[in-house]
Amino acid sequence: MSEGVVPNASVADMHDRRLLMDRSVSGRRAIEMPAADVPLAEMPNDDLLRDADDLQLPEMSQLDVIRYFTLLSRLNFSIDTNFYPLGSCTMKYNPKLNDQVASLGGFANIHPLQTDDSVQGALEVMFELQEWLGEATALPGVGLAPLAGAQGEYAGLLIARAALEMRGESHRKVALIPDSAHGTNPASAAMAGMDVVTIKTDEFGNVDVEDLRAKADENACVFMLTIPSTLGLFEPNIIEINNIIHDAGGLVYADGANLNALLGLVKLGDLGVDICHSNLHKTFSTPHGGGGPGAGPVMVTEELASFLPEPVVVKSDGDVPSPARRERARVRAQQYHLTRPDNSIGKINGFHGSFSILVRAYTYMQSLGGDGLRAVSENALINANYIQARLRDRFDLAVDRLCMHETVLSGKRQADRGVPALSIAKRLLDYGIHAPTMYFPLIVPEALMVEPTETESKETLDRFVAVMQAIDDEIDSDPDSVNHAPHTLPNTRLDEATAARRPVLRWQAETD
Amino acid sequence: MSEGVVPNASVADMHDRRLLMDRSVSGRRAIEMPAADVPLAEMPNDDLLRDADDLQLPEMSQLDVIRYFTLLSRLNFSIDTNFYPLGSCTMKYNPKLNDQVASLGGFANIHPLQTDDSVQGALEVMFELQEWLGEATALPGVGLAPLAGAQGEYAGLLIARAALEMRGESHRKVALIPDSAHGTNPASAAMAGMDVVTIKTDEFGNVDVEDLRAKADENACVFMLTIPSTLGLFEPNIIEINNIIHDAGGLVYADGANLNALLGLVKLGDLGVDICHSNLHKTFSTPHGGGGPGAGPVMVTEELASFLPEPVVVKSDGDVPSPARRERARVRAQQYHLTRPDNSIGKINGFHGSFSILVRAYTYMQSLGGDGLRAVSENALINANYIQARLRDRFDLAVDRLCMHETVLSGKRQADRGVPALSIAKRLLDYGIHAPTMYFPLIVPEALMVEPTETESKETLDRFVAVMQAIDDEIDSDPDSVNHAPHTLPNTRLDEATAARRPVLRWQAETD
Amino acid sequence: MTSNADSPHPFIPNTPSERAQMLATIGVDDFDALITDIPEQHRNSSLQLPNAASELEVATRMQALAALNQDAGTRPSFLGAGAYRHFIPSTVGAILQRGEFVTSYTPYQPEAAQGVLQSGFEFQSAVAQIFGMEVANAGMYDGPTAFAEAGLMAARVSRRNRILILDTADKRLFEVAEAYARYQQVEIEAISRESVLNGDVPDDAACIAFQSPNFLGRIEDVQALTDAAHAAGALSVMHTYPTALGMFKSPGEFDVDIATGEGQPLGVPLTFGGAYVGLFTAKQRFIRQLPGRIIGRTSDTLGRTGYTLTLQTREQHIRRERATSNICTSTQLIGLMVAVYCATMGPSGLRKVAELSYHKAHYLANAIDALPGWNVIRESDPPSPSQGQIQRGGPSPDTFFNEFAVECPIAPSDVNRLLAGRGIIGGLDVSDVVPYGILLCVTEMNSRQDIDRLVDALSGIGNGGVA
Amino acid sequence: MTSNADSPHPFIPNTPSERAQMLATIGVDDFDALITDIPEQHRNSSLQLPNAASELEVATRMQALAALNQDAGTRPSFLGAGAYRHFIPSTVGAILQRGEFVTSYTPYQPEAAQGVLQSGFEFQSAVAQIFGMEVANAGMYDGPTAFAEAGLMAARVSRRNRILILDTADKRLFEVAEAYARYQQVEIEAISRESVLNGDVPDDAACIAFQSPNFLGRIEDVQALTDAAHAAGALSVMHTYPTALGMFKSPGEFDVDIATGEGQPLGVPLTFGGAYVGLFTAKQRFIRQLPGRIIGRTSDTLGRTGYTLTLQTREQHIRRERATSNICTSTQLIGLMVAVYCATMGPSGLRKVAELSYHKAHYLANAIDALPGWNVIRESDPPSPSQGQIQRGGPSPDTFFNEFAVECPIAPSDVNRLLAGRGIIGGLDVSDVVPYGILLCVTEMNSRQDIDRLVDALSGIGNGGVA
Ligand SMILES: Cc1ncc(COP(=O)(O)O)c(C=O)c1O
Ligand SMILES: Cc1ncc(COP(=O)(O)O)c(C=O)c1O
Repeated sequence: MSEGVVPNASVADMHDRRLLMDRSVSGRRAIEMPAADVPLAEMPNDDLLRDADDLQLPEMSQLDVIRYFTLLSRLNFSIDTNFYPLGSCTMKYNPKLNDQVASLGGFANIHPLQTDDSVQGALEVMFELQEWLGEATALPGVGLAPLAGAQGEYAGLLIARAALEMRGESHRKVALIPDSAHGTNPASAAMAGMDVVTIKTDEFGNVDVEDLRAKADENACVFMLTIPSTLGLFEPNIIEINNIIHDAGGLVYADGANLNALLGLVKLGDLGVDICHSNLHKTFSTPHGGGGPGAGPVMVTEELASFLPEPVVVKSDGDVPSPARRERARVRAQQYHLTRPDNSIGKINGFHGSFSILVRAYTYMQSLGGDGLRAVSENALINANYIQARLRDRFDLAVDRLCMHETVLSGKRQADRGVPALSIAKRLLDYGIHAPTMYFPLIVPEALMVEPTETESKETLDRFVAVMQAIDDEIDSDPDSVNHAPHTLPNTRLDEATAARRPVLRWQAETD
Repeated sequence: MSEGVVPNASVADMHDRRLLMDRSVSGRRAIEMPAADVPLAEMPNDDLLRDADDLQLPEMSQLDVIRYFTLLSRLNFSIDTNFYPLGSCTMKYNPKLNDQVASLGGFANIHPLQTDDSVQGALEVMFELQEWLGEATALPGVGLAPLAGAQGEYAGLLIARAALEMRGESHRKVALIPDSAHGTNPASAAMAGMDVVTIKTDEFGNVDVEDLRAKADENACVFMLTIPSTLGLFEPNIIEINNIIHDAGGLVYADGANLNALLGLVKLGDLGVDICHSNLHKTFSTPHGGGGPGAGPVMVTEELASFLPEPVVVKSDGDVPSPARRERARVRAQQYHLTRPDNSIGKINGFHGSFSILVRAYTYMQSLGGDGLRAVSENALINANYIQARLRDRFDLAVDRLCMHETVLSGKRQADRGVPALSIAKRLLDYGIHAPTMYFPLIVPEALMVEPTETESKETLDRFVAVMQAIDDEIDSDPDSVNHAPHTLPNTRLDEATAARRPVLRWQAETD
Repeated sequence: MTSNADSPHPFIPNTPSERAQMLATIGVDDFDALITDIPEQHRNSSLQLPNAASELEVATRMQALAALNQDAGTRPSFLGAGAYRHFIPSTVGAILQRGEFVTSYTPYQPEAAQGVLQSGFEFQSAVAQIFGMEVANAGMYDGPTAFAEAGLMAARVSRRNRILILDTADKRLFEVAEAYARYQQVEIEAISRESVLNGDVPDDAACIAFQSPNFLGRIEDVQALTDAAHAAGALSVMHTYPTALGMFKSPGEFDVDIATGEGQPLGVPLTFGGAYVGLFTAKQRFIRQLPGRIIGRTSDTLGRTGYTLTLQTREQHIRRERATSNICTSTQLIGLMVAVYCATMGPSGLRKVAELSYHKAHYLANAIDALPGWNVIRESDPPSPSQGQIQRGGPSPDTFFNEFAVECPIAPSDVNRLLAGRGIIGGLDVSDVVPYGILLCVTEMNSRQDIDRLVDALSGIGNGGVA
Repeated sequence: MTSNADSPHPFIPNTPSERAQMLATIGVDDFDALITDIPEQHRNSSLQLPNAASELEVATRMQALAALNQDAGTRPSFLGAGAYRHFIPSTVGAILQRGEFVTSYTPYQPEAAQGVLQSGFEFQSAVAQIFGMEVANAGMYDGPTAFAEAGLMAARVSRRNRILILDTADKRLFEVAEAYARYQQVEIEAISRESVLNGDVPDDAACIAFQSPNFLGRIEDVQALTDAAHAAGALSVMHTYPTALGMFKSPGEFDVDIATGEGQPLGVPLTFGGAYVGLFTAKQRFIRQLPGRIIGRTSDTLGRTGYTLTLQTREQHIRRERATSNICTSTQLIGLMVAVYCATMGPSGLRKVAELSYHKAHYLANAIDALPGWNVIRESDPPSPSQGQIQRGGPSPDTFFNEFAVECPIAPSDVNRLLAGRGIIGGLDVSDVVPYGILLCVTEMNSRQDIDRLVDALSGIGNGGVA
């Protein structure tokens, strides 16, 4: 067979997987740049200049660049092509309007260091988003700077430490974290110089209140509560828990990654939470982009607002005439300003946050409004409980309770029949359904964490249920095939052990 | 197996093929429209109003609309994903810049009936494109109105008839058309009320000059010459042929669909052509869109320019101050105007042509410039001849000569071994390569018309050659499999006979 | 600066060394050997065009040209008359960006083109539904060419050769029909509503063809016109504005035989008049006379549903000079926009667009009526017949959808110029049809504020302050 | 108008009857039964937010807000200082629109995410190449956080706790590093170039971290700084502007240990400061200390090449409080833009962008030098050390890439205001660092005409005409 010829390959496999540099042909170009329209300056010292040959980047025609990345895109699952019930990730529809709005020249082409008066539209977006996130959480101090959930956590923990320091309690360094928490919680706590103390989860999936009470002592800085928890459960003792923490002199941090379950149903601030973050790339429907960018605004009580990271947008009272206004009659009166809060924890990134993501979230919130956001959470709950109800005869539940926006199944019965959760997840891929989150939370054996979100229809859920049942049947009829899934994707299972043992992290000239 | 569950299906087959109406759920919506912001008017007479239930359109969520059409898109071959050597179609790279330019608000949102002074940028695009197409063909009268090649032909034939009528020769109604011509040529001639007389092609693929001479009589209106011909050959006797026609009192019409072979190498007007059209969606790289829109500007000699279809853009001499200019100092002096040529054949469509396509072609021509356009044709020729040279040992050539921008192979040897050209074409699809044009031109048995275009790389051509060789081998090893190809696409061969015999042309409520 | 003289263009991958290699394989010494068939005296005549420009330069220039146009997306506009500024949902643009749709060819290989074919089938289904007609084809060049081909088809079907077009139709429709029919042994003639409704239809009439809403925006009495056509043994051919069908009865309900329309209002930007898509619908029994491409449903060798071009024997690539039309490349991608638009809008969305346009247009008309010196033309104005001749049960000639003519106190062209000075794109000058007439159009895109701004501007003109 | 009160929102498919059906399957009477765990007194507290708005209304409002901003895409701008207006080829936007990339999650299921993984591997390859470094990770939040994490990583690698940052670096870099290091038992300190080159490096220094081109645009003597760091047993950490590496030697050539940068100039629009992508590169031997995600090559059970996230045991989802960083969601999609940018520009394109920026910036600097009252700051200005202390073979402190500081005759904020009045976005007011200083940046996007317009505007100011 001639080289590069793969007959009878499936369409997905058809094209070769060579990297750009393997396709590069010296002298080709995908772009032309203009000639200089100014006299050339003297070049710097030769010692400083890079050899022309030193820069080995691909040399491709423009068509081949487009074709390469287009084909790569088709190797991927996505919301636009697949049901994606990935627990804790809130993979819901990302409205196309939001992307279109974010690409408007007036948003895409403004420089972060322009003067406030030249970016009033952008500042209005940020200001209103602050207001709306404050309203949604009843935590009115909002900082939009954090670039993802984990950075929101870190900012929140810096705020907690700074506030306690100001109270003269800088010795408080313990972060109490439930064993079901997401890995970023302890990692962020460690970055904030805290000692992590783990709190147990009881048999009902709740925080073990006695364990908490015992550990919430004079060193407690924060309790980090994911609400609903990563088990998809709302903590019924939340008021009591928060009182315990406050009585111990600590602060309550809520990981709001799962806010999609709560909009319009309850506000975190009302429950005694002091600080939380929200993943706009989850609840507020900004696209996940294959792993970001995200945005993880941090929300705090009025008292803590002065500690927020820089910058915060404020609105000037009334109609302060700006110098610019005097000069150019057509400019709106300057109303919004970027500021540094008095006791700010400082800058946690280069500029003002993931502005393009903030624009999307703000657009999304406008499209839904207050009632729509409540409908989001209602239907997220209904969809998750519907799946749980329909699958409970086949799959064990991590905890046998009504759930919130996601349900954690356990594949114990299936594992006993020789097929671990991993294989069930991989087998789903063959049916065009993305795998649920597996083996998380860590406390559930053979966990399969299913979050359908509100944007999926009943037919999609019904098909998911049917597929899960079919796989459960296959475990009896052909467990081997399930254990070797996926069979229909561009790759079968990948050898992750070798990848880590002998890391190849970039293109290399050697052929393999 | 539960309904809707297809295990082990290939990714391409995975999703179901139900139509929108089969997915529709009463009450769902993909869009919200605003409430009226004006007092409601009295509604018209009930007799006029449509029943709410009468309008059966899909009711879908927005995500499901996006997912449906995204998945459909993935069922298709395209330039962005596949090599597409479809003869006569010039399926080359469509630069992304052109699409982006065409979607600029200043082009996408202008109304065709705005006053000339409010659309000077658009008119400048059209004016310059006229100039440039005139230069590329040495036929300086350019009408941009035709919406595709066939409409360009029709416009050109109306011009021919009008010009001859003005000469008092309205009896001339014969269109002389080579047997290798594209179907639109005779069809357009018939629409223009002409009698089609077919001219033979000789054994070298050239126009049979004696046949032409015999038939070019006092009734000859036009000779329609495709140049290069659909055999991919440049007519070496073109000057003689054109003289024959002119001597007979007729006009020479060149079908310029294959202009991709000639840019900078020769200009049609220099050869004595009176009228031609060009498919911008071929030579000038505007995307084909799965079947249009296109644009088929018509180019004519100076003498014929007054017959062009409406509108033509003219540039006013000097700096005529317009009333608008007096009013609003910032408006540029009005320079360009839409006009109706004196003896215009009239309007052949609603407004001014496929403006969004014209913008793309103009952008394309700027990107290439004069030298670049010549490089286009040079490389189109080299690529086609390279394929021909490499495949000539396996496949017969329609005519054994160097070719221009495409080569017509004949699958005679393969047909003798039991595999018709159709099957070779279908088998190529399994290798991710679009089929060549088959069974055209009609005069070549088992024709496979291969046009690689200049935007494909040598590697791509080499892979095509290797695949063709592999298929030729398969014809010996497994002819049956080739005859049942394709095997890897969303559908195997479709029953076209039944489709035509019992036409189902729209969604119907009955399940099948 | 490094010179790129020897490097290939970004759109052309062959490098000089590859070219040399390939020429060697071909067996020629140089490129010139490939073009010896071209007469020597005309070979290599150079193109007097600008040099190649970089993407940055081209983009900059095109942005500058675009900026020279007064963009109806950023200022109020009241122009309609065949091209309409309607809301385009975000889904349309998102799908339109898919390279698989944009860069594919006409689906002659159905197995490799199910995306184009199935979405085209959706287009046909949606268009047939909206028109209430039995079948739709896969699209025509634009509305006027669809109308022109409908007349020709009526002549083929009826074997008669007079195409009568109601004189209330847009003159563009006449003109295009005339250009299409010029040498086809058929006559295009105008006829008045009065004549048709009085039964003055010649017995060699192939069809009565009319536009409703007509050029001045009014709803024609489709039932009466169709009845009159049928009574004379002619076909009823209707050209419509599909958005209006969101609230007005469809041609199918009136037994119209062939109905056409401009697809642009269904999700396609104005784009200076193109590319658009013509909508073409008819009764099922005429399908073998339809022009253009048609997509049909069928099954594959494994019994699975699939789609394919069908009834191709009508078409030029098979029937050549006896084809039903010469159309080949058509407007598939614009049809896709329409399909996505219809799927997104659904029945309630389309209805709401129609109703919003209707109410807002009436709001403007009422406001203009209240302006001294301005006069919304409501009845007995040329070319409408007098009210007395309208049949019972039919619509009043004053029923309009979202367009109406207004008699101005000064020349309409001056009105438009004054409006332009206030950042408003005015209406169409129709003083050739209605003395001092301007045709104003309102859609859901015109906010009340925009409309009030227009009224305010007109009131200034009405006071005789300017002329 | 039909009311849609009962219809679901476009983003929520469940209809009222489906909801009822699903609640019945769940076995509850109504929705409220699902949320009984929420404390009753706080349940259902309503959201005081505006009502849902239609797409048309939202789009209109957002267009209006966008139009309030002075768009650096439509007027000349001379702002840089960490965010740069470079040319973005059309390929970037075209690929960025692919829903498969935009709407996928972090590739935890590699078999279903080869598109994201392979393109991420391309990103790593291109970044490593540009930096001349052995490895790159899959991207960080932004440049400054990458720099901050580089300092922390240097501390981990060296087991030392003083991160010394050269005082010529942007203060944003200091600030972010300080916020990242606050409770991590490391010290962030500024150090002068003088001290480093004199060997005054404390022996518990984890690294010498510096920015080159530095905040004022000048090229640091990377070799000398790196040698000094190594001499003290510290790491050399460099933060750079990747476009500069199109013409200037890479950190790898100077044996830098960790090099970071802001990825924005490589194909990402300014977007008011985000989302951007941080570039993070290092020597191979440090890979197990890298923060962030890393994509590796491997093979599947059939021996075919594929890609997967690797070295995940460094990460928070496995190592939790002992992770190398808390980063989880990162900036994959922006990394994709960089990957497409690099594939499109290739070596010659990137070099040309650098060279154009260099030549144009020098053209502006020369023109300003000629203006009375204006003074391009060239040497012995704070915080640069005096020329005498520069080592032989190193660059002159006057070598700048495409940014430079200028001493203005009036307050820089007034300069910017006056420029704004002429439709020009001026430079960054750096009067806190350089008295009367403004930092001007020029890229290939500034035409000569734009530059001349700026010079002309400045010359008016220089003449003392305004203040
Ligand atoms: C519960 C929870 N907390 C925190 C995070 C971290 O958010 P991010 O990935 O945006 O940093 C996640 C996201 O994966 C999460 O699911
Ligand atoms: C040789 C030739 N002539 C004419 C045409 C008709 O052009 P269009 O499809 O644009 O109407 C074509 C296109 O298929 C063609 O290949």
